[in-house]
Amino acid sequence: MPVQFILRRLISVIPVLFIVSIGVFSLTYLIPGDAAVTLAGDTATPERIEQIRQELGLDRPMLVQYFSWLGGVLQGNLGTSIYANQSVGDELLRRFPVTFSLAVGAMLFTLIFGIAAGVLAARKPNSWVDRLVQAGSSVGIAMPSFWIALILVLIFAVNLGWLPAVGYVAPTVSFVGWLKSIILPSIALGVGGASVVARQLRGSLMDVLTLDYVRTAKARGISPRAIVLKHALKNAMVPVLTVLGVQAAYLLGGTVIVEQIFGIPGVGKYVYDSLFTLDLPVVQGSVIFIALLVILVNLLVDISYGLVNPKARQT
Amino acid sequence: MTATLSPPTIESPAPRRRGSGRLLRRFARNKWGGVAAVYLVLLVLVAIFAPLVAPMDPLAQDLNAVNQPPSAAHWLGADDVGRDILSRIIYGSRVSLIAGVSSVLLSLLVALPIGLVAGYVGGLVDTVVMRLGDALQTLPALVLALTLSAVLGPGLRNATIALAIVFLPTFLRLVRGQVIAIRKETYIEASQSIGTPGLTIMRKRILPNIASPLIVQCAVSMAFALLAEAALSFLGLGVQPPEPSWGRMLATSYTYVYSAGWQVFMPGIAIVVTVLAVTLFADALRDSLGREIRRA
Amino acid sequence: MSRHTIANDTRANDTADDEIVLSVRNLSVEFATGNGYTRVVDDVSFSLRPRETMGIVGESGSGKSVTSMSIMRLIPTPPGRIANGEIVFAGQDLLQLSELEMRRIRGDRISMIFQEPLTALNPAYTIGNQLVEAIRTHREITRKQATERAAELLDLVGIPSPRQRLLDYPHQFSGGMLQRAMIAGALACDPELLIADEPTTALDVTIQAQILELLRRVQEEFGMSMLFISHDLGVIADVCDRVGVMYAGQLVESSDVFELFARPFHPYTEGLLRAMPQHTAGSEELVPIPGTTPDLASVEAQCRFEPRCRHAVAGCGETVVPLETVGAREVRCLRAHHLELEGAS
Amino acid sequence: GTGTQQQSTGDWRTDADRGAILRAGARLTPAWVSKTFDPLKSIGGSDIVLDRLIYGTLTGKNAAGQPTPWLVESWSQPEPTVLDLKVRQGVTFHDGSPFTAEAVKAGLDRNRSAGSPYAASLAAISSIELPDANTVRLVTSRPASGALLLTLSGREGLIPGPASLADPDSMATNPIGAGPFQILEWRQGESMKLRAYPGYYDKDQYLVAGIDFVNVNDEVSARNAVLAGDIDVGFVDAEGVPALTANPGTAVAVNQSDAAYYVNINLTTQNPPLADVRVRQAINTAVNRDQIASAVIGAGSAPAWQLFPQGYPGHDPALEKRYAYDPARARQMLADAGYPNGFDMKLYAVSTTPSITRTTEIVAANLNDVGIRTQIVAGTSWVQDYAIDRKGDAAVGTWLPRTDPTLTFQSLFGGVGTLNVGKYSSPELNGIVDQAQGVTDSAAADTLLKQASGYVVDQALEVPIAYMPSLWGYSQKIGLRDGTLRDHGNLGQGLDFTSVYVKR
Amino acid sequence: MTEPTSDTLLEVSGLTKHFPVRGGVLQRTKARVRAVDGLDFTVRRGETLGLVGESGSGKSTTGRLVLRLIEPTAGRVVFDGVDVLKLGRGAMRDMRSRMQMIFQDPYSSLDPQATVADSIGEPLSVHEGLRGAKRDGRVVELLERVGLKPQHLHRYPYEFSGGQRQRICIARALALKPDLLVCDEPVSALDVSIQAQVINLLKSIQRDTGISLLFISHDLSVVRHVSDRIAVMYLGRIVEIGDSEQIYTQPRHPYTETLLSAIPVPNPVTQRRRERILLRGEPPSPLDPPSGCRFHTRCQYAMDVCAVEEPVLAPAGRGSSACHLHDYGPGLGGGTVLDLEPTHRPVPA
Ligand SMILES: Nc1ncnc2c1ncn2[C@@H]1O[C@H](COP(=O)(O)OP(=O)(O)OP(=O)(O)O)[C@@H](O)[C@H]1O
Ligand SMILES: Nc1ncnc2c1ncn2[C@@H]1O[C@H](COP(=O)(O)OP(=O)(O)OP(=O)(O)O)[C@@H](O)[C@H]1O
Ligand SMILES: [Mg+2]
Ligand SMILES: [Mg+2]
Repeated sequence: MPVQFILRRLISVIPVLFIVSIGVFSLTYLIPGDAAVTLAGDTATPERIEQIRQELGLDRPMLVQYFSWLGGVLQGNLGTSIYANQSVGDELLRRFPVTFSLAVGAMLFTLIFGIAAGVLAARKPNSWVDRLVQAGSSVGIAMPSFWIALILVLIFAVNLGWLPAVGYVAPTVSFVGWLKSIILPSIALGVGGASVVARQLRGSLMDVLTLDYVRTAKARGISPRAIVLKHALKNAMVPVLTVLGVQAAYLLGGTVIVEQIFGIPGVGKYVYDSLFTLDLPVVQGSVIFIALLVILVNLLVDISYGLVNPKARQT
Repeated sequence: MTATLSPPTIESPAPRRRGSGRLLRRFARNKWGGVAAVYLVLLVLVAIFAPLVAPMDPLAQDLNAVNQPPSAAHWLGADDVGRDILSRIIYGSRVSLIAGVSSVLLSLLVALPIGLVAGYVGGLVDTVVMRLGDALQTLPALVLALTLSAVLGPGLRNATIALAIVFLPTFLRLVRGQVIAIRKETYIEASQSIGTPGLTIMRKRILPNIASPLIVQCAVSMAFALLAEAALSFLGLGVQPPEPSWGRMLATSYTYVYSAGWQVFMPGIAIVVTVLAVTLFADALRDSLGREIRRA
Repeated sequence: MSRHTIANDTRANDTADDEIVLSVRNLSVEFATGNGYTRVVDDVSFSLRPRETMGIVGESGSGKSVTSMSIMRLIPTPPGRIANGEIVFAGQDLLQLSELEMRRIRGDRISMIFQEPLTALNPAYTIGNQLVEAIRTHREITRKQATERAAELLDLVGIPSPRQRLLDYPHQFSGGMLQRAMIAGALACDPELLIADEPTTALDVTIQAQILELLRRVQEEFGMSMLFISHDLGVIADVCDRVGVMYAGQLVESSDVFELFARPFHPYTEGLLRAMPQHTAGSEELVPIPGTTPDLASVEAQCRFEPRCRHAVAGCGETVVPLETVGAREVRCLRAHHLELEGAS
Repeated sequence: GTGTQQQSTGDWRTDADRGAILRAGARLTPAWVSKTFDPLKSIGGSDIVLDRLIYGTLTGKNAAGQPTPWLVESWSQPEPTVLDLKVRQGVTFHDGSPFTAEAVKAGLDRNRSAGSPYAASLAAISSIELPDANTVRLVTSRPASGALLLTLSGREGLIPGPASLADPDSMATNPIGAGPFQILEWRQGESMKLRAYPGYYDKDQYLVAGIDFVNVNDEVSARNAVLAGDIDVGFVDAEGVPALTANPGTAVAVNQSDAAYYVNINLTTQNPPLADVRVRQAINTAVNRDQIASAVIGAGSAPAWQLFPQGYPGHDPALEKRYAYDPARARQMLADAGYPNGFDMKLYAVSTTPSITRTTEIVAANLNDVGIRTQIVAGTSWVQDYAIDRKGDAAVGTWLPRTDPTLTFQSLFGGVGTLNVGKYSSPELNGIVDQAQGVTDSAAADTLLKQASGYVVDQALEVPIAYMPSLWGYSQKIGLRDGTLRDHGNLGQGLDFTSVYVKR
Repeated sequence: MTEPTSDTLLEVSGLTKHFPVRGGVLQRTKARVRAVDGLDFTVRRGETLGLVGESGSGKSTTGRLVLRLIEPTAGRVVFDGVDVLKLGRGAMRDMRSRMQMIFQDPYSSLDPQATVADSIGEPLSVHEGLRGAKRDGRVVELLERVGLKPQHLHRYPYEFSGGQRQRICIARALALKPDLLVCDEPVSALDVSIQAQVINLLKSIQRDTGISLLFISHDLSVVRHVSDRIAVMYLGRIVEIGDSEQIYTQPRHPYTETLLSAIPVPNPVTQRRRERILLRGEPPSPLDPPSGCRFHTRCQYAMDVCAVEEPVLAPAGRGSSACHLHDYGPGLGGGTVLDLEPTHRPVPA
């Protein structure tokens, strides 16, 4: 039963999240130095720094800090940014749509190009299309996303001037502006995923196309097109879904670097900035947040297994 | 030769080739795998003999040649403090290889025994190990690597450790998954029915049979390590200046996309080609090993 | 000997045009292997009359499936290719048809069922969906009508409460029911010929008996011809009118089923019969065929059974052996005329 | 700073689109700007840029480094320890309440209160009196110098309105100042929209109806944004100059700034050689300033030989080229100091910004050349590692002089201060600085400041490297009021928005 | 059922294995697969006991339980007077050398990465500590015993055909000269011609060594050929056990009769004359076996009592049968089911 299945998955998330929270907290605790130093400015005396530490509660024992933080997290309070003096949770929610735009853009790119290329390649193995897809996807996987970003900026923003080089426009402000602002970063993020999906889909499609039920479909006179698009694709998507789950996590990681390059105020940039300013509540909050996102994506993947695989729906 | 028959007719001399000979021949059949292997061997040689291969000292600054485009003196141009880019790319291969190889080995060293035991013994051990792995995997690799590097401090060694930790869940899962799959094979049951002790089964029956996918995964992870090292260096958490690393070179060149655009390409191409080679190598390896498994 | 041949050729020609549903002539199929092509089906000829069940029996790898797949033109190309031969169905050579024309025949005039019912149906779609698709591929009727027909078909093959069962996924069916559903799909368009490739091998004997019964019944009802492939001589003896025995890619013998079992012409057929446990009483030794089947990549044109043949004499392994017509039977053995072989007890 | 790139523009009176919104790039991430605009929380580099537009400052500062009137109309010094500020008439806060001497006193008292980040820089003020309705009298503990007026052109001179002071938390979203602009919309890390305050006293001081700040992370992003037309003006780096000048729609303004690259030295005995003045002098001699300035920092840069640039109080021409680049001599000096084989040291880079990294790499190479084996540490929390934990021997960074030059000496070499890693303190230098703080006469003060500068150079307490140019990329849609694009001198203090308008 | 005597090698009683099926939100056991549900049988020295039954009837599970490769839910396994289930780790390991197993799939029962010498040598090195040439010497002897050649010693499994692999497995099982060999469908994956080779090999080994065989197969004709006695399983229970020839010619349980009738005889003349009994419906799930007699849902002779009362294995002829027909209804009284006239057959409930 799907509801039971989802419930079970949700419950299994709890220990994972707990471990993550401990891990994240102790990791950030281990980061040398703290925000008090940076906050105090360059004229600060050690006494002043100590005072700020006390104000921020950074001088308490780690366990005390952890449980007070966890208590907050459980009540939906991810703490307050040391610099910006704002709720980390609010800020994350405000930034989430930005990163979400990017992630969806990149996912769309991944899916559309990945699936199209995978299907084209698998339909005619060893044809020039297949070779092109194979070569293209190999290179696509090998290219670091930040390098793609640099080159895209060079071509489309600087030389051609078609798309902005930096910045993010909210869709509520200007839809076209929003679209323009996420195209390049989405592509930079999506190329790797599209390549992985294309390769995976090509492989699994070719595997599926050798399976018995495809032979059955052929023996029933069903057209090759329907065989690939109806019979094979749905089943070949099972391993692709796994890959997509991994890619989604990978993509969220990639936003750190791509948002940095494109100056996009999303969650990834929030993490990056906070790591360098040692804004620990932000680091902790946003890393937990990202972990939650990844878990959510995996949950979605698990549920979508049920869509393509009726067997999974039952158990 | 006429039909190959089973006893009593078989008389063909039994070739006592261990798997590797067959493997090599099959590997060589894959054209791109071969090219990749040759490239990687060359790369390793170049990295080892960098002082002999590099035309210049990678650290020698020539402030008169700052951001000089490719020329007879500097084949790939000079960087922002006038260092020879070619020489730096050559020396940079050391960093990439060290980061790639050692992070994977380190991770494997930890994951292999744990995964073997978790997969073979199952039960609580397995649950605990897998939950830890799950938790580690909920963090995107780059975020995890970034956070770990921030904790450990920048530098090649720490970046390598961070990457090794990032790889842990992947290897754990792979080893455990493979062990569980192989544990179901009849030949394991056969060994158990003989009374072979668990440790011996793990060592002599399971380990050799999970080696192939593991080797392939190592190659795949190595490709990822190359990319991740570049990303960390790009973000300033990798190798410390003035040591050359491809990621760092790219980060530096980012500043000069307008005035010295070629600088963006050189280290980028080095990364892409090397990652590509490792990936193709892994593919070819998977294919040749795969056949081995399938036929068996 | 040559007289026999001529006489029988004439007989064959008499019936050829209107009496024969399917005629496979000199079919050879090759697969690309590491070095060049390996011929896995070599010069196979047989024909099927209306309402007749022709069995093909042989050990694993003897080329039974490849032969049947060739008739449907489902050999994966590459690596496979039909190197030679004709497959005449209802007066036209299937090998000359375009892919589109061939597709119109598949599932409509020739249907096929397979060995492994669990994998032969798409796990991602309901039984009903797949039946409806099978019908609507060849018949221009509405989805509703097709669903109606699908339910009728399920009922026909003996699946209780067919209308609900249409909504089930393959994994909700047992092996026997799946094979019934497969048969329903194969009957969807009232085919002239049903090819059954080891349809009961994966099933328990009790289920096998049900399925064989079902096949016999629907063949009667639909008036089809059937090409029935099996490695089990017992099953062949049960359902076939005529039988062809394959060994290492070649048809070594074909004959009326009673004659074949009563008195095999080929030593291999004899060997198979003698190796069956039913052949002997419990205490007696079975009589195996020594050795194993040859590696097709390295067989040559001479008799392929010679290394394992207890009747082989000097010279057997050196001459190319043609398929020879002896009365209404055919055999591929140099010594066929000299051997008095043992049949089923 | 002075604009070096001139542009032939028309007359702003006819050309300027007074209803236009200017789009400017700025760093708006939490590291650079705090969420609240409470002056006491103004710590990020971009805060002052926004604060100044919202609050205005009591005084201004001109290109020559001299104080100019702003919200304070004029000043006088009836006694050496008394400074009378005349509050400008007709100025109102954004809520309409008048900008009064009382409000100024309240603001200043808050700014100099204990716990305020400006307590030190306003320490000279012993009390504030209100002799009449329009005058704020600052009574100082020492004779007041011009430096105090300059100080009031910085964060110390930000005066929130009484309504804001009554509820400091409200300054997070609704700061009430007397400055030319009000906040329309604020998205941290993303954008800040300012709109002209209709009640601002001088209609012609600012020529735009509003400023939309867009976040740009760094010089490269800013340059790209200018090139792509996303913003009209933004800070760029030397590498951006060729692209911006080559592009027909954009230009670059190069201003000199007071900021400089320098090597901060950990003056403890942790690494004994560094405690030896001869070694420090050798280090100074080993660094190739000219090359760094020209080849590495590029346009608008000049080698630095002392703390303050030319034109800044305390700059002494005589100190120029004191330690001219001479590796052979440096090696000799090291040998003389007893280190013929050099020694090891750890050099921190304060950020991963390309120019810092580059400078660090060259300095390290220079030092290696003379036998000082230098290991670079970058990309770490240098404040913690270097400044707090004192793990390193030196750090390459940028130095932004305080508005009051004496404070510069105090924070760098006055015994406290984070950047005074070794907590160095010299009675001689302290004496000179104390004296300078008490001198009213600016000429006398300058002499003392020069003396202090000289002491720092003599003792080689740091290694000044090069002055940073302040580079602005801007779109040709922008008109320049006097043909120059001015900024507020110190790097990161922002553009002087009075100098620009949007062309019709 | 035969009473245990001194020449009883293996005595199994009440052997039961229920596999838990987890489900629900908390992954609690929500059902149990009753794979094996209370088996009693014995194997004498030198005898072959055949175990037949349809797929899923619990044959393999029984084999594993006997060798203690899985722990039973209940029951006793006494091997040569020793209660196997009570043995500690070390004693169990020693015991393993006395009972060995060969498996159905010759392709997966050999480690693809191990040479023939390694595979066959494994029991020798584990139990006798043999290494190197000494071990190889013994392996060669074994190879020759199963009809392979010394030069096969260092080859890998993929170089062998299915029949040859099965020979290697037999060699491995014989290495320690066990008293009992459990053969789990050893020939099901092989072609007829090869099947006969392997069966003959097993029989000749039994003749030479006096080893006991527990021969598992779904093919009643193969089982009949090799076995002295046969046990017929249905849904985890033995429905009939007895002398091989008697089971074949005079079945005393309707299921045995059905099974026999379903096996096609390779002779068209006889095959087409035989009476066929077609089972009704589908095999029930071992998760929820039918009440009373487990076969009653498909039995053509089923009576009311069959759905209620579970028949026990009671002596019938030279064996035992668990069927109510022997005491209820027409009352066969231990006679063969074949004696039932179709017209006299009771109407199924
Ligand atoms: N796709 C393929 N590629 C290469 N070789 C193939 C392929 N399909 C079949 N063959 C080869 O053709 C030969 C005949 O195979 P076929 O499947 O017809 O045997 P079969 O008689 O049906 O055997 P079985 O009883 O195992 O089904 C075998 O040697 C097989 O290896
Ligand atoms: N490890 C297991 N976990 C859960 N269920 C199991 C397990 N092993 C076997 N079963 C179930 O126990 C029942 C009996 O299985 P077993 O393998 O003993 O049957 P079998 O008679 O050997 O069948 P086959 O002829 O298919 O080999 C089956 O329903 C099977 O699904
Ligand atoms: Mg087949
Ligand atoms: Mg079994």
